[in-house]
Amino acid sequence: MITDASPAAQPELEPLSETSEEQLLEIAMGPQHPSTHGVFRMNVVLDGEHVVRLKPVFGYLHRNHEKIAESETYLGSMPYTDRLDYMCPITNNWAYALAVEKLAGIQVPERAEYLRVIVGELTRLQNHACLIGFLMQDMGSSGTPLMYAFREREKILDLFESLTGARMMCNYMRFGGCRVDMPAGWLEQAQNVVREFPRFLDEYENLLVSNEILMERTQGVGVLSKELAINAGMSGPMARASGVNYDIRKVDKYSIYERFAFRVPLGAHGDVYDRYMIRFLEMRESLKILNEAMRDIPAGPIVDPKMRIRGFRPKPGEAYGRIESPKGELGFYLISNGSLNPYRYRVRPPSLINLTVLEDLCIGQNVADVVAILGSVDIVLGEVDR
Amino acid sequence: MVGEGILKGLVETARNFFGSYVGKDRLTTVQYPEERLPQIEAARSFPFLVYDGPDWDKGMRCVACQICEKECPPKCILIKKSADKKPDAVGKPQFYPAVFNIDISVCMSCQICVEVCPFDAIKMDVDYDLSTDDRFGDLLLDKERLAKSNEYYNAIHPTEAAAVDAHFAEERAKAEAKAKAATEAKAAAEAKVAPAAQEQPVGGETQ
Amino acid sequence: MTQALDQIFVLTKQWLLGFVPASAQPICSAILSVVPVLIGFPLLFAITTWLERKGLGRLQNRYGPNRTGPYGLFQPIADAIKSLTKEDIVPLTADHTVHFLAPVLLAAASFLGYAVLPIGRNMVLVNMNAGVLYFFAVGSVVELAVFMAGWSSRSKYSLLGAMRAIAQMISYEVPLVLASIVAIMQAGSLSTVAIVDKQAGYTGIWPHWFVFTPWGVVGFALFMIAATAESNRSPFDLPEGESEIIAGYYIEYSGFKFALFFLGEYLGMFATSGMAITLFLGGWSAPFSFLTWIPSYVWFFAKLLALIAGFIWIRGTLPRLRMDQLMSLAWEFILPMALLNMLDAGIWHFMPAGVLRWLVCTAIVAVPCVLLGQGLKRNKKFQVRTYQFAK
Amino acid sequence: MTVTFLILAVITVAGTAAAMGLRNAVHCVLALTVGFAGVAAIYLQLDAQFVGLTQIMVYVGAVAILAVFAIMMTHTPLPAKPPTYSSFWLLGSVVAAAVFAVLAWAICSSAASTQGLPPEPEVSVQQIGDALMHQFVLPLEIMGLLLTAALIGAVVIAMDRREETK
Repeated sequence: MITDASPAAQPELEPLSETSEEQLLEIAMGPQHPSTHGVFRMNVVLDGEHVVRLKPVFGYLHRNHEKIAESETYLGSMPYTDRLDYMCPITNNWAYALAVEKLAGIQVPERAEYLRVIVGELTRLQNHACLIGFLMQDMGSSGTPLMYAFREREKILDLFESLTGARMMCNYMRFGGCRVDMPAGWLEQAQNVVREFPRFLDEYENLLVSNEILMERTQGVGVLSKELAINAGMSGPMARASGVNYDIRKVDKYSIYERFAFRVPLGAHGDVYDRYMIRFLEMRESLKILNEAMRDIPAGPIVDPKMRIRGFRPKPGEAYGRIESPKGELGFYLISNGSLNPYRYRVRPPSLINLTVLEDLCIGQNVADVVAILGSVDIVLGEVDR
Repeated sequence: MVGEGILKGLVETARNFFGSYVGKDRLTTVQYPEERLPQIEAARSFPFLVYDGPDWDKGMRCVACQICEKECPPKCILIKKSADKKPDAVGKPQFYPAVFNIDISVCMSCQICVEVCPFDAIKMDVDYDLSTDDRFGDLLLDKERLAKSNEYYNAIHPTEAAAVDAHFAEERAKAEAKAKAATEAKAAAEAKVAPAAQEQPVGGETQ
Repeated sequence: MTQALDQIFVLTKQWLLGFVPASAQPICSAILSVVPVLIGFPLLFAITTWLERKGLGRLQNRYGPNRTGPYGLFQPIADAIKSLTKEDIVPLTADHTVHFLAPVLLAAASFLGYAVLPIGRNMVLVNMNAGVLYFFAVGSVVELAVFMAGWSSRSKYSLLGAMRAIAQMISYEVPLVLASIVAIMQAGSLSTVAIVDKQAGYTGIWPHWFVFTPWGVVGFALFMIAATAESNRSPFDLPEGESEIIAGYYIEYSGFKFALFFLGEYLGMFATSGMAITLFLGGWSAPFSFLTWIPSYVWFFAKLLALIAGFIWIRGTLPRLRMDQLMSLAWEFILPMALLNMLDAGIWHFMPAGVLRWLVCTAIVAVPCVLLGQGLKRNKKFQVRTYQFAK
Repeated sequence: MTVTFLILAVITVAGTAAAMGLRNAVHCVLALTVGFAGVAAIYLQLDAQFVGLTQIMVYVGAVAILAVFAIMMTHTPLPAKPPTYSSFWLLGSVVAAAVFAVLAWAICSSAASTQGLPPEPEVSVQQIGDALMHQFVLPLEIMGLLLTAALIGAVVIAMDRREETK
């Protein structure tokens, strides 16, 4: 059950302390705060250092993405999707392309599917690596793991740049395929990065996994029960850390994911430690997918030859395309009325839905834990506020 | 034993500390103004207009069709079509943009204008160290500042530019062949029926 | 020659004093002793900020500052200019007097501890009978300055930070003092000079430092943990935990007052490190008997820099503890170990020298340390987990 | 009466007077701390190092912090505009005068002021330690036991409350 911040819900929180209302301290964490991952605010009511109530306030980064998309052409929204979850633009492109392909019934050539899987999993690698770094940063380890993560992310961003022309705002997918093919030597370069990546993961694990301070800080903190995870619509690593076996790559078998042998790690406790360990394990699985995909990639066209770039009008209808983005279920819901612009355009952002349980996770915890819990949810405000 | 994990972490950071002095793979920072990464061919920053030949105004490939203006997602392009026609690089009379402005404070470098242009007239630049102290004037690029030569385009995007040039050469050859055929046909027609020659269309203009 | 080099500062001071009349000599002597400390340690602070930024940079695979001067060496100067020219913002609702006095008191109190630190042979400002006691007494003044800063800013974050800081400093003062008691017991004096003198001898080439005994190494480790907490260094930097309460008690300070806080903090760190050196690492004495020709003050600063490097290394590696964990570490682990360590030092004192003494004393501290650690770990129920995969 | 003593005495008296006169509770505590520090400095000036340093440690380091902690925890709002003088000022000054008279009489009739000062004994920390460990070992141990009991009692009470709140 998600507790709302209405007055009716407060009496059951009262037993935490004997102190009266006046003894409580209300602080606003954010929108200017170093560890809210963007312009996000939490109105936290504290008893001593324990959280009694927490009210997330967002919308500071609202850019009217969905409404703008309704006045753009279908293709015109593609570069805007880059800016939703700016840590992983390519998976955003992918989810949107998938939705439009469903709407218009477009087939994607084999080679393009492989390319999509490769860049998608590379995105997952860099997102998870950075997330763990940010989490440690929030716990005060002066940025060392974050810098190691950035060092590796840089190599992946270099790959993105030489493939798509931009490091972050890739704008790579097109309806029915991808925009450009790999340049010469790109595949070897990517294989190199993937080959080197496990070394970094070992380094990362040495630094973090068995660290006593880290275990003490994260184990048993911010526990999300399996029931709450299901009821609140959690997805991605957040749900899997609570033991919910829900990975859209397995559930929907979208694209060509059924061809690859990869496993889905599940947590048993649903605490912050599980959430970040699940991401470690997922990176290892992503590497397996990448290795297989790079070995098997066929030659061929990269985009459906029937697709025209201008004047694209899908037939009237609706479609919901979703993928397993690094943060969870990223879905685009589109209604077409046969014109150049979508009639309705809606994003299901994983960060926003995963953020809804924040108060449940934080109540009774310490201020320091709030920061760690928020970090483990993995939010990007570009996606939360849209 | 307590402290084992902490010691492991300390060893790891120490390895990185010394590793950053010996190996380039750990210390990946590029000292930017002194060192630069090699230019990536696919890179893109802001759009520019390609012209052929020595004169930027004469050789502009843009024919003011206004497709990019329509397709641009953030609507940062402003084009005003000319009233008259001017011969382009090939010598064909074409419309040309009387005004072509791009507000690069609005442009988001998405490259859609490049993809939709049927005349290969607008391309992406790779110049990234841009800055100005004029917030309004300098960020609004006009036709003159947007114009870059085809040689420049060839230098920054060699593979792509070669394909475009080949395509143009093919087109031009086709046009010339057609023109030749037309003149020959005309000559033949003239030889046959001299009075009818005035009604013949001029070769190459039929496109 | 080496003798002269070792005593060069003492001799210079005496030579300079010869120029002033006898009646003015005490005051001139005091000035001549104090001024070098007032200049030297802030200079060390400047070097340390550079070292820390460079060192942390390398730990994190970065270059660190390298734009100001060769190897970024002028970075502290640039920082100083920046903090001096920045606007000094005082919140409207702040208690202006107290807000102003807090950084001044903090910086002043941080300097007081240096009075009893023997920096070299015959180089101590005051050879006080109760030197160690004095050191801890003036150390407690810092808490008051921290409270003043936190309270006068009228900011909720700074109040939280001040509360954390005071709770932490009080909790760790006890283990800090208890950990240092072993050295005092062994030396039989509270005077820092006497403690260093006690450690000055050599067996073969090895020095008689207290750290080379079972109780000494435990005492040193406990002292360093407590000192890290006392000086608010990572992983005990909760009072300023920048990712949680942003900067804690000095969140509302800017410009030069902020720099004063920084200075005070680093001076506190140097002072406690200096005390650790005095108590356990033989003060200014050389680590091997054949190295005694190097001047004593060089050794003191070498040891100080080594400890600072350790602080930087730890800062670059470890995440921060939480308040309750910090407290439980102090009261459940460090305090019992410190008490046990005192017992151990007593036993060491009364047992005849030999292998047996070593074995017994090592066992007395090592076994409970492991058991206590394991017990706490089991009690807290944290472990490295294994994970299942969905079929 | 040396100049140093005079300065210290002025600081001490001014500090304690300010502690009584100031309206803001925190300012009072800070002023009182100045008084404590002044007293400690007087002790040190009299070469009583142990007492002086203990005064700093206990009063400046602990008592003052305890007081500010108490103020911070209760965080009472500042009184809007308190009256400058209490309405019982007459009664108050009578009581103060009486206390002063009694103290003055006691000091004037004490042995120290009638017979002049005895020669200052040289007391080092070592001697204090020896005295505590030999002559006064039983009182010391009893005190220690009492304080330990108090400490354990405080811990038990605190732990009990935490159990309840859980």
